[in-house]
Amino acid sequence: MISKLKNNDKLLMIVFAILVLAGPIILAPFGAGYPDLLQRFAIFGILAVGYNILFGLTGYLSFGHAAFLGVGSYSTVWMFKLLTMNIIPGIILAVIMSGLFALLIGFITLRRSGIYFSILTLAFAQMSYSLAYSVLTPITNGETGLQLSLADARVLDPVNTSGSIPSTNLFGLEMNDTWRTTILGMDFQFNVGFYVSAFILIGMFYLSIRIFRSPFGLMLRAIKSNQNRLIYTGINTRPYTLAAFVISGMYAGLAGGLLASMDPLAGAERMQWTESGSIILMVILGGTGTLLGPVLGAGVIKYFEAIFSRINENVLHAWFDILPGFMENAMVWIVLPFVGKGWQLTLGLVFMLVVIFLPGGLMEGATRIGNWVMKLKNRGSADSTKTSAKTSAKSSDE
Amino acid sequence: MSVFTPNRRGLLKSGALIGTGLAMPTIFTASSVAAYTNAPTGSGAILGFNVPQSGPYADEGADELRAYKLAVEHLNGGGDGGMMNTFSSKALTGNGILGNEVKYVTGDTQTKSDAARASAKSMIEKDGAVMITGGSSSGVAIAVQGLCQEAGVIFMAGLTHSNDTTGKDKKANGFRHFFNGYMSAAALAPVLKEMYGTDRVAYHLTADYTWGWTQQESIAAATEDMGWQTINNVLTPLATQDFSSYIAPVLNSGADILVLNHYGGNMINSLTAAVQFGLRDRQVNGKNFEIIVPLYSRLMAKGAGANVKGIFGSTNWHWSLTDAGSQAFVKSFGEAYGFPPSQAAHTVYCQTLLYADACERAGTFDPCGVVEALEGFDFDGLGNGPTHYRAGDHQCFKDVLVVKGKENPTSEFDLLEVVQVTPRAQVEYPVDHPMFAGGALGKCNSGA
Amino acid sequence: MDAIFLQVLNGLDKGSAYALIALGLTLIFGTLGVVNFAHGALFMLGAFCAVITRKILTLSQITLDPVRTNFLGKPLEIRTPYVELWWGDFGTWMIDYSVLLAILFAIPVMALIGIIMERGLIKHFYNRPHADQILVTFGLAIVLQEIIKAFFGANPIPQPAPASMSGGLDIGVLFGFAEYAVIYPYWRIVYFIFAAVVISGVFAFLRYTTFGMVVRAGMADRETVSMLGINIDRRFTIMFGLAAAVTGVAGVMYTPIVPPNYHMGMDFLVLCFVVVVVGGMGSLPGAVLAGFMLGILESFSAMNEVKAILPGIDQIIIYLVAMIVLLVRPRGLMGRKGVMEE
Amino acid sequence: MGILEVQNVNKHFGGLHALNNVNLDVKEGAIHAIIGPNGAGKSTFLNCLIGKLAPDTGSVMFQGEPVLGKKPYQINQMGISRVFQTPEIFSDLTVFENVMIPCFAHRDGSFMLNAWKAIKGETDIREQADRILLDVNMQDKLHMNAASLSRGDKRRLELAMCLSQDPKLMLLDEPTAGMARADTNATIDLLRDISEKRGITMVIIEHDMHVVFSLADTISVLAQGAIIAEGLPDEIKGHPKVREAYLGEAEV
Repeated sequence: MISKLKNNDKLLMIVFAILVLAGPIILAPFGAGYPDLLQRFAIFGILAVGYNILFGLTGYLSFGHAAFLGVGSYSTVWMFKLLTMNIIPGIILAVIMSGLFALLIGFITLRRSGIYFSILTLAFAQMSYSLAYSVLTPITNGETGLQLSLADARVLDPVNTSGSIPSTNLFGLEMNDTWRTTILGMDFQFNVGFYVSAFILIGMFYLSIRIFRSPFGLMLRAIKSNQNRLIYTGINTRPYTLAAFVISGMYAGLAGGLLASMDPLAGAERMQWTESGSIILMVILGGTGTLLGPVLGAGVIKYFEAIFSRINENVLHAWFDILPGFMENAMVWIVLPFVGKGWQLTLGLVFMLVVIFLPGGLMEGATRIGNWVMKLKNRGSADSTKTSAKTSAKSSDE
Repeated sequence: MSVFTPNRRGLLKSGALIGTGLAMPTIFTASSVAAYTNAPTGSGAILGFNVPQSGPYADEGADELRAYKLAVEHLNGGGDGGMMNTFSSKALTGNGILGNEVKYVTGDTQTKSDAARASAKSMIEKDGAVMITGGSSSGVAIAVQGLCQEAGVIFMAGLTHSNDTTGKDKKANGFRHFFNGYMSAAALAPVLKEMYGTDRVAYHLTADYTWGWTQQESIAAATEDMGWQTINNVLTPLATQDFSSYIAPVLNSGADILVLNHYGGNMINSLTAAVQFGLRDRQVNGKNFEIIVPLYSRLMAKGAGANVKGIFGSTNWHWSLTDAGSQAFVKSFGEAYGFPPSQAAHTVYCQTLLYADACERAGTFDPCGVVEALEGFDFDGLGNGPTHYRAGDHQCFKDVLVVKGKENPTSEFDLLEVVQVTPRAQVEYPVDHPMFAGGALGKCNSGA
Repeated sequence: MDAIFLQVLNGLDKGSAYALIALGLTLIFGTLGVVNFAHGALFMLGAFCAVITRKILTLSQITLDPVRTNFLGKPLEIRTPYVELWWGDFGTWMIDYSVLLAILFAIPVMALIGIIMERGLIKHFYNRPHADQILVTFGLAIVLQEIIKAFFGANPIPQPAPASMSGGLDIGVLFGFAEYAVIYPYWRIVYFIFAAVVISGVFAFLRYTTFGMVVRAGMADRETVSMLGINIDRRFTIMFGLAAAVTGVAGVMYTPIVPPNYHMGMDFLVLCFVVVVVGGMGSLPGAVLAGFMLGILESFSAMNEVKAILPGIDQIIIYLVAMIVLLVRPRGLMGRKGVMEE
Repeated sequence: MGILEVQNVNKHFGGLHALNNVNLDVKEGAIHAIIGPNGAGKSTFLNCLIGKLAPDTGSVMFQGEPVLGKKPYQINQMGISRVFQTPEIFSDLTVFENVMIPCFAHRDGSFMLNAWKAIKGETDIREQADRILLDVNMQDKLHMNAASLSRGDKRRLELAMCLSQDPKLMLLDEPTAGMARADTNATIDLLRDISEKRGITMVIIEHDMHVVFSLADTISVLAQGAIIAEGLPDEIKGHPKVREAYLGEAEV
């Protein structure tokens, strides 16, 4: 199955689209089926897919992508304040602004490679963060973050007399509209904002497949493999890396714009180096250079942040209800340090375990499970060797 | 619209099968045609406790969480009732809120606006929280307050000291019990005048973000009114660890007062550096050099250790107060956890009680009803003397404590001593005071 | 003039902290080529060695005060440290000097932690991509700091300098300034001297011992050295232990300047990477030079006169300098060619 | 007028005069070998030709166009490709992809933002790559990872990559270094074949005199940074200066 997906992009797209669109149903049993988290999954998925175009393909490790996320968010919120609550102009501006910003930063930082490039991007992002937090407060509203207010102009929108801030919308379709239903005791929420993000994610995923399979993508992979050879093969690598940098910066800007569209606030923390770090971790955790991995990694990290941090003693007691009293308490005592305020401990452990046992990230785990299932399946059939040989030959075509 | 309680074990099993063993839909909203967001349906009222559990303010968050748990226990009729017994309003009877058992969910703000909003959103969307409360910084409080306004739930702010929370960023659905920068300044000024005289030259170090600016503005205005001169105001980056390069220029600046408009780690580090540079042993203009920390908390005092001795500041509440309300709270908190509560714990406990009481008096959880019940509400017995929730900006007005670092602490919690309780009249200001101008409450939003 | 002189002192002081941390990191990152995101955590662990030492020294016998009561109306507990009970004034002296005693505690502990880290984890990552190294060491850093948080809480824990070193020295008089014009805290002077000693010690060790020579050769060309039949791996393990110990004592000595909390490692992490890279990958003198340079520039940028011209410059100075240095000198101040460039 | 004309090239490294007034005239279609003892400046010279190093003085003209001052990729786009001493290939990519890249570079120039096209649809490039791999007898290793090739195969792959660009001039740095005699002979045949069939001019740097004398049309001898002799193989064989330069070296 996995190897089939690897070779058949159409099938991969269809499976991916179905999984994403059915997100609210699939994730509900895991307690993650509510709009905010679903939106985050989709949006950070976009971010990670975009980052993977730079890091996964060219191997350039940028520590500054959070800056583009922030630029996108600020641009979008400003559009909401000045122009209209329709998300389209905001998102367009977010992509353009982050693209321009990426062009500027990329133009300077891509003069260096390796760790020097990483530190340069880090320096840019940290400067953006520090300034956004303090000196640039008139534009960014500093510590509090840029928020909407009743007094905003919104020149394209009708005059607002409701006394509350209008919600973000897509031609009247409000982002926070949610259709809820309860089936078999499970609460399912189908949210407009999520589906907007999801369709964009699917589109962006498709774009990333196109890039991966294009001559351009091949050149980017060649840069990662042996930049020297590429130069002596008559390729000017700088525009390639710059293009990849700008594209992935625009992805980040898009994600930032979407974040602001779902929740109209842009905070400076979005630009901090730790945010850039977590984007990197998403991609590595999922599997660098794989198509699905980054989306998976983004999901896992956001899931930990949203769900593990919110498990408290009461929830644990409810879980271990089934056990006799003293064992229940013992289990709660054992598990408690790893959830709630200890959620980061668990996340750290997951990072370590994944990288130690699954060097290729979660995608490698999936592949291994896939191969293992294949083996089990093939054990009975006579032509098993043939099939597996075929698949392995095929998968090297990747 | 039936409320369906799922078979938790069954869910757990299926969850484990899929590989994570996580299943947590414990709270269910039944009705989508309710009159307001997350209306409780008789199975319990969900409160969302959104506090910092990671990051520099995690200890403060932990203390807030303790107080919240205590408040929930008391509201549901457990424990000794704490301040419910001394509270002037008697609407609360210990059977939850409006007959609904009080339940709660917790989240981690990480002291980041983004994370705090995400956490609050999940409480509203997933857990069906009807009220959000907590936080340990103004940026977070303002961000979450904005969210609650849009989502149509009540926000009861935790520790937030910026003028903006009930100033230019005030919101109809948001309420603050904690005091603010202006009140700190108004309370401190008379004491400083008495202690240090009217002929002083002050040097300000200010954390370079909105809270720092508003506090500096307030303190400078109040001290200049009584004749002090503000010689300099230096903005320091939030990320500063070693403040030596900001402290050193103070030495020969001609100033004889240093005001540290810092909070948390910033304050601990700047005060440590200031004392290390011998500022307190200096004589300038023929007077002893003095340091002032306008906003104090016990955790900060603990972090700065012996350096806080004799240094003046203000605080919202302190456990050594002897009124009946404070004593009742300290007793029940102390017996439950073994140490006295911090001011953060106190303010969030009060906020929870005030919210519950407002619901009872309004007869509904509807935010608009609650807003109406809280606006202009006068009460007593929650530790700060007679208190007024002003309708115009949702700020509480009450006495403010001026404290000083204790010279001979008897335990690790006994770090501050109350110098003066500044009466409420002295710290009041008009709703349209220029430091609070620029925002509008808007209308209450009940979400439906 | 005295203001500038003071900022130079501040810069040297900050610089010695940066240089010490960067020295440790450059041994691991600049030479072994491991992107060690747990380096900040090592600094933090070092600082907590001081906390632990103090905790141990102040383990107390609890007696109840017959008269006074605590906040709940129960008899007040009075704590008397055992060391004071046993040894009297010597015990008090030990508590007073706990930061210095903590160095004795921190060196073996941190070296051991470093060696365990290298043997148990890092060793398997020498030939893995940098991305993997980042993920595993970042995970380790989180785990370490969460463990510290679980035991010591999130609040900073004050560690006073010994009483005899808590005052200030009128250092200005020595340089011809007026009396009381330039008073500098004793402890910061101690920190600077300490840093100078440790840095020279590490340099001397690498320069004049056979061990150091082999390691330096190994840094330059690992394959050749291992072909000579020298067990370079074992030496790298020891290097890791050395780096951890250096970073650890830097942390111990830093505690009176900035009270340690569990998060301090992350706060220093980015900074020390910047210092190492600005100094140039693989160059020990470069790291030290960059540490002092950034420390001094950071101090100057905090001056009111400078801030008046360029508001907010102190927020970004480190990164601005890093950028300029890297754009002008592709491999940092003293970097070697070919180290970590792909 | 040769295809490549080098005039008065000088290069200093600190005090070392690595190249001293080097002149070279390579005729179109010829195989021109540069020999010389270790440290004679052969690699430095080659690096100057491909833009890796900038000479202090002098000029290098390729088909009448100046080469110096151009970036390596521009020099390559002029029609000069280089085979390195240790094979430089894209080891993370498959053999087929390795060959496709120079094909693209040849067709699309130094940069093209063709992110929307699919490689699968590039039939002409794929056919060209197939053909070239057939030429170097590697068609059975199409989908292997380049890293897993044997050393000889890596060399052949690099050669194939250069050939796929249809270069006018190839610079080869010890193309047979470290090869067994049989492989060396195969390589000699291959190179001669390429030269004859495609008419590609070659500049070869080589230690192995067997290779040099089997292949070269013209030989230049470099010693201590200067050309000390130039001529047909037979002339070089007996040249006294060459003997002097190689004194003590077993090969001659």
